[in-house]
Amino acid sequence: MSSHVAHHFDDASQQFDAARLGMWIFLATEVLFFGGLFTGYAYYRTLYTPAFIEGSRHLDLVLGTINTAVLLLSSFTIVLAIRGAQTDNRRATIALLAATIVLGTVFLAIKGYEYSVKFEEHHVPGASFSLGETHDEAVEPRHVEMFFALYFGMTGLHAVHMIIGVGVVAVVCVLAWRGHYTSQYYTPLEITGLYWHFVDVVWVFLFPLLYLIR
Amino acid sequence: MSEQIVPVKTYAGVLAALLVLLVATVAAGLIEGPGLGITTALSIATVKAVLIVLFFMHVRHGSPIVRLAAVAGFLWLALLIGLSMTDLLTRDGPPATDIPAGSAPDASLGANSSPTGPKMVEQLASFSPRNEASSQSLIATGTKIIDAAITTQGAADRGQARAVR
Amino acid sequence: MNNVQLPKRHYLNADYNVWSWLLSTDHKRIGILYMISLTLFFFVGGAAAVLFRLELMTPGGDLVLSETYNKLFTLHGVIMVWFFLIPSVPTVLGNFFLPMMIGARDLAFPRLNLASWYLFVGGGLFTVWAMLTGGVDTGWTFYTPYSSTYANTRVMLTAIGVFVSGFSTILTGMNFIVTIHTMRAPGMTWFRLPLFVWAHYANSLIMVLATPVLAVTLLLIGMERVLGVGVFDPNLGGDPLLFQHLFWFYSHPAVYLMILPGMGVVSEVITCFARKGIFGYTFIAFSSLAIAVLGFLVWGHHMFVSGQSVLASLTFSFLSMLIAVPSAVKVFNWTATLHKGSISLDTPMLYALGFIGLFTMGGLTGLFLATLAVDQHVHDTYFVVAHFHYIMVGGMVMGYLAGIHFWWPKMTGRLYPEWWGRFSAVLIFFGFNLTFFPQYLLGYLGMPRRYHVYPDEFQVLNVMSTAGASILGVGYLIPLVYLIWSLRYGKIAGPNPWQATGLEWQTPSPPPTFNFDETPSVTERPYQYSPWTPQTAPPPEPELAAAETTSP
Amino acid sequence: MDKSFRLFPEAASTAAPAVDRLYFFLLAVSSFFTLLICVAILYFAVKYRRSASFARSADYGSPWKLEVTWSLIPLALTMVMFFWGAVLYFRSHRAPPESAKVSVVGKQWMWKIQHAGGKQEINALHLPVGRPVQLTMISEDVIHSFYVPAFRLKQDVLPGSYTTLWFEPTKVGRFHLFCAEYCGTSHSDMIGEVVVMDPADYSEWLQGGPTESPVEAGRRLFEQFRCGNCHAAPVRPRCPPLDGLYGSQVALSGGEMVTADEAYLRESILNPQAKVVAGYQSVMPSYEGQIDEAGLFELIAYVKSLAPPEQSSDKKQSAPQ
Repeated sequence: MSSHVAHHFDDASQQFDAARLGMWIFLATEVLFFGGLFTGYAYYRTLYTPAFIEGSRHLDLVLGTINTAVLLLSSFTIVLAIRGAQTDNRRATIALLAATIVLGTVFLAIKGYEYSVKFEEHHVPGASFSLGETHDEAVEPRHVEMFFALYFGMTGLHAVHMIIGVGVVAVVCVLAWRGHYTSQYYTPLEITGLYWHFVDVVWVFLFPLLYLIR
Repeated sequence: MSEQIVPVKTYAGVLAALLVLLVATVAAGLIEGPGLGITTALSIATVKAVLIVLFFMHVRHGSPIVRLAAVAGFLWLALLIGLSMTDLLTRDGPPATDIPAGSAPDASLGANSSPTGPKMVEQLASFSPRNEASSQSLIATGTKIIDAAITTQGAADRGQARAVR
Repeated sequence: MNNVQLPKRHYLNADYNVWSWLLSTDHKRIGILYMISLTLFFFVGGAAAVLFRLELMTPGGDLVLSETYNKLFTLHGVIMVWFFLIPSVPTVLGNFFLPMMIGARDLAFPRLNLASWYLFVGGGLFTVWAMLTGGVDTGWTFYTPYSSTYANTRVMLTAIGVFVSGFSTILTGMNFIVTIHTMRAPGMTWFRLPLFVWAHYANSLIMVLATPVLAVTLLLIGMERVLGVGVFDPNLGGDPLLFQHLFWFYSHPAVYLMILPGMGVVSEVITCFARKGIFGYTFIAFSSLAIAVLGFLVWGHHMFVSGQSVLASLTFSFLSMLIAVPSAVKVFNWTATLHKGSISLDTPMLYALGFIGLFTMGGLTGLFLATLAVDQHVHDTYFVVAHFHYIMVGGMVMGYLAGIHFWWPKMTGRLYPEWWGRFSAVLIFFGFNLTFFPQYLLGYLGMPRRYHVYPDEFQVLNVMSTAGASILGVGYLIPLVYLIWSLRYGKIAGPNPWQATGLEWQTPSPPPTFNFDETPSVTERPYQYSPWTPQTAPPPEPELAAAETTSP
Repeated sequence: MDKSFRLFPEAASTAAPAVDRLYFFLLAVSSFFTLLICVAILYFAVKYRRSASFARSADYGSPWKLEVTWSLIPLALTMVMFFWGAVLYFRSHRAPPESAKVSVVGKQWMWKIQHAGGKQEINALHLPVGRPVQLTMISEDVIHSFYVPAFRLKQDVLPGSYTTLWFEPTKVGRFHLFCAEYCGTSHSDMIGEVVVMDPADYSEWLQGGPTESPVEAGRRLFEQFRCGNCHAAPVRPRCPPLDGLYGSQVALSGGEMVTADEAYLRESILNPQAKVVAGYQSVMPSYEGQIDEAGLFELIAYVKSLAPPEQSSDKKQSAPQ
């Protein structure tokens, strides 16, 4: 019996199963947490379709696409990092976790740049919201504002999850460097991976819903 | 640890598939006209999500309960969105007596009018009130059946109401 | 029973200092922590109820101002719903007994369990502070656009408190599900689980799948209220009905959060005091799951007069009718369990039987509200108030008290005074009915809820209700007094004072820190009671207990 | 209003006796099951008390038949409740075409009511007995709910969109009008009365006091806001003409068709860009915040009265009274 097994578990396998199931249940709650916003999106997109299309035109599709690719790549690096632990390849684990952190940070940086552009263009919902001169006159600016409210709500919540994710990956990276994880025990790595992939899955849906309606 | 070790080749294959799908979804979004794009985009997103969940999140080798937990969240989200939209998509409709002559009196059933009439979402078009052939005829049929069943009772009400007067 | 002694070492005396409690990861100690905090919240919420019931003695607004009245019923609702009813049975009895019932040493994630308690108490104290120093007047339902634009009270602070404690609920639910899946003792198959565990499993599903939607809804209110970003307010392009959909997607299942665990307690108590195996075990177990799942499909019955579409109202009315079936199945099975049993009316049994009667009435009046045309009349009247109090107070609080009395000897090692127990159970039953039955009549007469002043002709029934509330208040204080008294002066209970089956009774009372000295293994289905055994002479105590006991 | 103590409310509309009948059916079913359970519990508790001696047996065999029976009976009963309730609900959502029109504006904390003839009242609604009435309701702030217990009907009054409610009073008298949806500090003061009168008394009441019909008031607003500068310009109007608009099908610039109902007219005044008529530019400014809900009702009434010149006789419903 490994020293990593807590007093109330019989063995490492039971502990691993418990941790993984716990994470999956947590992810189910996360689906519904984001789900409230997705419901709002479905609701108002149905009501204000042209305004949503208009709003989507104001987003930067190139940056959105790059960011999607960055996230998909980071999912690949973290899954390989776990594989590194499974095969007792500590160097690979550390390098790949570091790569994941870099990719996550790149994503957040690009997102931050997009936000700052939106600020300059007065696309942030609130008193100073404005669509500028170029918009289609048939749409009501207030409804485009609703699109941006949901855009900032959804991507903001996603970004908060990304920030937490980068932090958690950084912690497990340090622990991996200290040699905590072996093929016998890598539960924290596995559940960190689950979280990271989940955040990726959310983005996979956010990207077409926000950037690709036209 | 009972976890199976998946070959790097599989992971790389999944990544490649994901990136190809990303290109496909952007291309589809740029090419297709309004309306159809969202269906395609969401289908592709679903395929991508399933790939990530099955391979990267190891659900393919997971126990039944893990698979159940993975599905449950999405299923419940579908309930939330589905039943909320059942309301929104069938809500619009002008008040009863304001229907111009010639249209069905049953069109009055959705008594509330939202500030902006809902646009149809293609997949759920059958629920839309604007779609005369579906929702209104559904409600109309329901009304007729029920009316037939209660004619006698309705008559009794009227009679009683007159008697009170 | 005087020869029975407390065990020498148990979870309560394992360690004495404050930190050994505040940093404990022992599920039993955390259960006790929850019990203390819940009791505090219960009496805060109850005090508010007493105040506004006094105000309602007279039709005019002569005791408090409208602002105060509105803050009082909001305080009562928020505290009772989120800081007493939803957590009550799961966090106290579930925490304490769920691991013991399945033969585990602890919950799967003990530190998360402790974190849940901190989130709960933190959120709760924050909310109470916000509501006592400034108050909030939106009602516990936070309907928009009133809450998001018009209310001038501490909506955001209250929402933050509720938001934080929501995560406590989610973590508890997650912990329970994982524990039930992975921590069962050898031989404890799914159909050997006590029904209490089944009820908590179903309950945890709701906790995990509904609560996040409340969290995000409160977040959206915050967005609208603080940042002025329109989501629900029509003046900002929103739709207030979206709020109602999101809110009731959580809050209707939350009603089942308030009743399912109580049903679990009743299943345990009925069998023990009827000395008979439960009737229709499988049906009761699956009806819990059916209630949990169907509970998510019926939220729109809160919206029949809200402007929701007719088709949606029909759908929700139909689905709401279906949920009557699993509820009825449970009631019939409990009643059938009594048939040809060997029934003794001890305090827990009195509460449990009270639960069945009051839940039946609460459940049946739910049908009135699910019936479209009748709901058009009684929606938002005192009929609704009476209905959900029959479920929540008549159901859940009775269930909670049944459970507390049933397991009190196990938790503390001592018996409460039986005569006082029976007396207060009967008093609470009558006080409850006097308080809430007149409210059904008031509701059909048309008195709207949340009214500070009301027309004169409703006074007689309101006075009856207030009189009942004062009896009920006294009824709740009596157990508080004698249970505390029994901690020191109560008779020593011994490991199994009720001769109950179930793993939790096969270990000393109070249990040792890791619950069992040896992991038990299970060989038969639960509730192997036999009515033929003469009950006058208790069966010999298990060896286990005798070995552990010693003189004080 | 009958102020005496009572246990059952007055029934004063055509809907009320029907709802009461359903209620009594529910009451009978509920009482039966409540008594069944309570009597069974008490009987068992006494008969099978621990000290009683009888042949105790716990072997029942398979409970399947019993379980299925007591699942199906409640299911059947609830289906009766569902259909019965649905029938009445349908009826309450289908106003007779001859209903008199009344507009209701809810605001914190009062009801503002205007009759088709222009008579206005606050926190009171005078009606003739025996004639169906349809209310079109909207709120200026939060959600309210229009509730008349004696009519057994209520309907939430929403900000931003119209809801309707119809009933036919059957009894002369004064009845409570409550706001049933919690709406803030003075929620319980947002009450009024519905006064149901003999038709003769009612027409006398209608004569009293100054009235300006909603159409006239609407025309005044129309001129005040100079709507005619665009909508009624004799040569090459910049905005769609309004004559005969109400009730017609309008083609929008996006290619869709909408029915020009009250909701459409209201939206076009407050938010003209949402639905631009095909062939026109979106040049109209929003009038949001400049006209209150009562004014909107009047303006819409005026637009409704603008019949197409050739066939003005068919629009009897929207013509000024």
